[in-house]
Amino acid sequence: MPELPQIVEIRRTQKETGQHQTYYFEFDKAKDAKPGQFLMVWIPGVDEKPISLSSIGKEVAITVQCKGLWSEKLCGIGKGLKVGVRGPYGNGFSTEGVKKAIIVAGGCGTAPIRPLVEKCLTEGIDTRVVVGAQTAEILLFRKELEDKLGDNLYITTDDGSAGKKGFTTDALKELIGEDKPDVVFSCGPEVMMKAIFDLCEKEKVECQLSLERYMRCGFGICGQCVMDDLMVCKDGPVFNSEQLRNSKEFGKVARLKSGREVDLKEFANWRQC
Amino acid sequence: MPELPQIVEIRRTQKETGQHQTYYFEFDKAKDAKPGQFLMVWIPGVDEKPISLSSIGKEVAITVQCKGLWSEKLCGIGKGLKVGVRGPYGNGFSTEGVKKAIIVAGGCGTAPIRPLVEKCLTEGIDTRVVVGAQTAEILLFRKELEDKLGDNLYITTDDGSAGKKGFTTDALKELIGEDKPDVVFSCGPEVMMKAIFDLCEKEKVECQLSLERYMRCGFGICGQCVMDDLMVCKDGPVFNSEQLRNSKEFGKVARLKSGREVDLKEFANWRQC
Amino acid sequence: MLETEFCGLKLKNPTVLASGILGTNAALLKRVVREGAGAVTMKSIGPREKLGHPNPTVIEWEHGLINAVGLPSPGYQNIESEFAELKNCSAPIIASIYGASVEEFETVAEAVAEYKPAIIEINISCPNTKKEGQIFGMSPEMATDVVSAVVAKTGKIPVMPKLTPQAPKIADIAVACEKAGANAICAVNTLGPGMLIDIEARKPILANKFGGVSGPAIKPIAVRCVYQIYRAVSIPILGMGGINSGKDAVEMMMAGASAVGIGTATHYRGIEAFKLIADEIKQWMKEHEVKSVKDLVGAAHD
Amino acid sequence: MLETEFCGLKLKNPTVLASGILGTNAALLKRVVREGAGAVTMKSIGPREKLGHPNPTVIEWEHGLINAVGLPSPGYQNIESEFAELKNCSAPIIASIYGASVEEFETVAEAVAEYKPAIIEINISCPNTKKEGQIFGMSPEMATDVVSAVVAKTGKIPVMPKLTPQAPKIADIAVACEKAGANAICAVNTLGPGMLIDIEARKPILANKFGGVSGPAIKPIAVRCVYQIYRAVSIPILGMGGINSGKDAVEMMMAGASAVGIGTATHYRGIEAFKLIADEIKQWMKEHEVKSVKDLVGAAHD
Ligand SMILES: Cc1cc2nc3c(=O)[nH]c(=O)nc-3n(C[C@H](O)[C@H](O)[C@H](O)COP(=O)(O)OP(=O)(O)OC[C@H]3O[C@@H](n4cnc5c(N)ncnc54)[C@H](O)[C@@H]3O)c2cc1C
Ligand SMILES: Cc1cc2nc3c(=O)[nH]c(=O)nc-3n(C[C@H](O)[C@H](O)[C@H](O)COP(=O)(O)OP(=O)(O)OC[C@H]3O[C@@H](n4cnc5c(N)ncnc54)[C@H](O)[C@@H]3O)c2cc1C
Ligand SMILES: Cc1cc2nc3c(=O)[nH]c(=O)nc-3n(C[C@H](O)[C@H](O)[C@H](O)COP(=O)(O)O)c2cc1C
Ligand SMILES: Cc1cc2nc3c(=O)[nH]c(=O)nc-3n(C[C@H](O)[C@H](O)[C@H](O)COP(=O)(O)O)c2cc1C
Ligand code: FES
Ligand code: FES
Repeated sequence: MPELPQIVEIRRTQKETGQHQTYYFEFDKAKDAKPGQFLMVWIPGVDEKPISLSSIGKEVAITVQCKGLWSEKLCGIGKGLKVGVRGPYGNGFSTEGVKKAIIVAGGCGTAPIRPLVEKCLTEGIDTRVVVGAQTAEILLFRKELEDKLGDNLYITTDDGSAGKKGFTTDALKELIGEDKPDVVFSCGPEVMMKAIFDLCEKEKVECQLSLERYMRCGFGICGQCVMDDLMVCKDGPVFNSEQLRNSKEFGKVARLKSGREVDLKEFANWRQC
Repeated sequence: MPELPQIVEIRRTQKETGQHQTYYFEFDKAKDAKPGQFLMVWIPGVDEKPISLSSIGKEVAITVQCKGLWSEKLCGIGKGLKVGVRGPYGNGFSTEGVKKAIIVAGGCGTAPIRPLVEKCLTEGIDTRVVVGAQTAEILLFRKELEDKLGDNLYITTDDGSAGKKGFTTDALKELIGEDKPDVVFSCGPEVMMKAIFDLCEKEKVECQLSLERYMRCGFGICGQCVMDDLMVCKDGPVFNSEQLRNSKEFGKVARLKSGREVDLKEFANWRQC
Repeated sequence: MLETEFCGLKLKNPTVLASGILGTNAALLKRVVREGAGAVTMKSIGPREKLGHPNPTVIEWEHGLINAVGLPSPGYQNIESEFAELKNCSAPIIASIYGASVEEFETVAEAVAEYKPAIIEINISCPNTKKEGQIFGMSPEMATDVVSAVVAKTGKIPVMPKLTPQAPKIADIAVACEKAGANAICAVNTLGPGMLIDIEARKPILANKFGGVSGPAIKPIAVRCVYQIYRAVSIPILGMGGINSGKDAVEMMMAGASAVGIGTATHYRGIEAFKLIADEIKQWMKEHEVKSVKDLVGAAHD
Repeated sequence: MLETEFCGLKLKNPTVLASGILGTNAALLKRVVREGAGAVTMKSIGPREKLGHPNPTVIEWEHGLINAVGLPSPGYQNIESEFAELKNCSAPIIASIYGASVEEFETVAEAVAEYKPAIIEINISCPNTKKEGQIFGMSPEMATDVVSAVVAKTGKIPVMPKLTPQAPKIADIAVACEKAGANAICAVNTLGPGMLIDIEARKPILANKFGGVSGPAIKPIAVRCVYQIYRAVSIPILGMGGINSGKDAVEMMMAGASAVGIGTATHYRGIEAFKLIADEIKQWMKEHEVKSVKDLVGAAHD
């Protein structure tokens, strides 16, 4: 039970895009994790970060964008690097009772979507998936998702370099129009989450959206990741429509390391992921 | 596992002699204890003492001589008194492989002998029992032992007021002469233990003797109850012939509260039980 | 049965959320009240915006937590909205403050007093920061300086210094605080600091290396502190450190606490810890025919 | 692989019996050596015969032990026979001494030095006695007084003050000791004092009310102390407090301990704890291709 970091060695890495890499390692505690759950990943001497599981099983994986101190250390060393992991934390996506789903992934948010797609397909859920990125080069898991989903994969890029030009929300709107799903699952930048939420509300479709806040403990005690009266690390990171409907902070404000509330733009700039 | 005292209430008491009383209470941890094991019995605000179990089962009991601060508090209040108990501690007597036994009890030492007699009879062991005391009035469990043992009970008193006049060792010598047992079990003052040991050595009979030292922890860490390189609380209080044979201290010296080694007479005076 | 009074405040039960646990915003504090807390303490507020330490900052080990969150705070300048939202809270709000000098404590106290919290807790006991905290709780003289300065700025709002179990003689500190005008004592903050080393990484786990120890491991130390303080002062004590069950709470009250702080237990037992612990206290009181929690306070003293 | 050196002594492995655990007589100390200890510490010896505190004196709670044995001792006048019997012991013998004044420490040190123990440990850190112990370990000045006085009486025998984790700045105490002539530092003694209250009895459990906390609960505090001392002094450290496994021992060595004391673990793992822990250290070293325990000492420091 104690949540001490367990040191694991990165067994292999997979370059996904010019900016993203996947790191595989064994971590028994996470072998039955739910898609959407995350680990706290400690690089000794550097930092510790919450990172979604991008693959679940005997071997698990995380997929990280190289962009800052911590992730560049990870990129830089890669295979053989020893990191301390604790978790899995958070609630994860719930597929209970779902027969028909649309999954929408944006940027880094595609990481937790990978095992979710896997799960939906295994459970025989009718699954359509939208994956978006700014440009083709940084589209995650394209080949793998194409193989698995065929016609059920819809790609969007901001610049039209792959799939349809435009936002994931445009694609989602069309798909809902064609055939209403039981639920929309999504992970991506919070502005995108907000747009998806608004769309789902309008279309009267339930959604489960994965959000991000700065975290410290990861297990619901320090209060750092608070959104309204919810702890994103423990009550989330996946929230359902009802929770989001009642939220005053979703899509609007978030807290910096100091706990100071700032509007989402400022938070996103600081976060810049 | 933590050895915190558990508060139990004395359910009933039984006056055994003018000096001894038995106290019954429930203490689940001791319900399967071995005869010869003991409890640390704490009277809050008074003291904590090692006391042998004189009855084992759903209800357990201790039998105590009223003689000092602690035991007089116990006598004085009796039923309804709340005491803190921890244990059972120590090794207890071992009846493994025993077919024929002689049990010798002296004074207070009759307390742990009571459940031992019970056990031997239950296991179908051919059991002869010698019980001794200074005088008839302070002979423990006489009626009960007579009922259970009939002709196999041999009583001795120093003054001849009950049974045969003389020491328990005199009776033991006779019984060994009649029919050699596999083992002699005994508990009583250490001078008596020494005499029994010497006799058994001479007669080439194995013995298991229960000894007493001043105790603190009761579970083998503080070193207070040391005899040679043995901890009486954990390695004992029951020792076999081989252990006693190798002992330099048995029957000779013991340690006061300070840890100062004194000869047995001085220890016995201090102890005066 | 569980209703009690602390420092003139009515509490529906003696459980109080400890500072730095979940207390980052008004909404979550109110949720803790809904979950059963008799009162709640906000995360300690500092003299300016402060980021706290880098991660890892909070780690669970076998016998409790160790943390070096490092007193992150938006600063007293940025908390008006939280206080505004807390106005209609059904339980008393304790505001916790810290500083790195007597002047800083004064400044924060004066600003926070404007928002009229039920009590102002003075955190002179954080073991994981260099300049703030613990140092002021280690000597009666420094504690006196901070407490008198704060008392002078807070008007009628009761003031409650929070002490460190690391103090050489905690009862002397408490006495000094009482003399300096404190209306209650909060005891104790996290123990230590302590350190965990990951032997595979060959490094201390916390980025700050040192962190305060809380939870079950520290209960005997916390109980001793409260026991000693109770004999030394006549103001009420908010006792905390390792309380994880109703029985732990009863033990702390018997040592002398008028109310009990709950921190780490919210990890072990969930946010519902307050209701669970309050129910367990009630259950124990019923079984032992104790009519009021007030009858438990100090019961272990001769 | 496990052989090491401490303060000029050869140890077959770095595990050392802590003072006050089983160390009452020569025979039991020798048994501990047979059970695998690299060195053994005798129970602290005082200036006169002392009975210690009444029972209960040692209690196991959920996360360790709490004890108020109260430094019982036959007094230095009554220990000649034990030393005589220890002459042929195959491992180094550490004699621990205490006093209630500088003069008492001097007297005991002088007498004990006659028996030529491998090291004399100066216990200035017992938290469960009024006059003896802890007080001398709380300020650099008092520690200096005791250590210099002892050093002046003990000739070539290395001297090792044993420090309390309760010290406000333990590294300062260690530095003062080093300057006063100490040859090693022992850190730490039991934590606290702490207190356990039995809520049914409504009384502290220990007859002395207050007792020192040992075992798993105190490990993070002990590790922090050793880490801080290691940075401050250049004499070797005997690290102890909550070591229950080979991994704990490795952690303590990485913090800076040259050898590790084992106390409470003899309860959890039996008297064979020494062999078990030494084997576990060896196993870990093999798995991590560490050639000598010396390579572990201080490994967690940058
Ligand atoms: C539940 C959850 C799941 C996540 N999953 C992934 C994932 O699968 N892949 C991925 O690449 N990233 C993920 N992240 C983001 C990740 O935790 C890191 O923030 C990201 O990797 C940046 O780290 P860095 O060292 O590269 O940047 P840094 O140099 O450390 O940070 C860049 C800037 O962002 C700030 N920052 C760092 N971490 C956070 C944070 N968690 N929240 C807010 N601000 C922060 C820093 O203070 C700095 O200003 C997830 C976050 C959460 C909360
Ligand atoms: C394993 C074991 C089993 C025991 N079983 C029983 C039993 O079944 N019935 C029984 O009546 N007694 C038993 N005793 C003895 C018991 O522990 C007490 O010593 C005895 O009851 C006297 O306590 P008191 O308060 O009446 O006397 P006190 O007033 O406390 O003591 C009288 C004198 O004896 C000294 N003393 C007290 N306890 C001890 C001790 N344990 N060893 C040495 N000196 C001591 C005191 O310091 C004092 O000088 C047993 C002891 C041991 C070690
Ligand atoms: C993660 C964490 C953060 C804390 N932050 C603060 C704080 O900001 N101010 C403060 O006075 N105490 C703080 N504390 C100390 C707690 O309020 C409490 O005194 C301590 O944890 C002991 O209680 P517990 O064992 O119930 O947790 C913090 C404790 C933890 C575990
Ligand atoms: C029952 C007991 C008795 C002790 N007696 C002494 C003592 O006489 N002198 C001393 O210096 N330390 C004494 N200590 C402290 C230990 O030597 C050791 O420093 C402490 O217990 C921490 O180590 P541990 O967690 O491995 O037990 C005692 C500890 C216990 C548990
Ligand atoms: S990160 Fe600590 S509560 Fe969520
Ligand atoms: S009483 Fe402590 S070792 Fe036996």
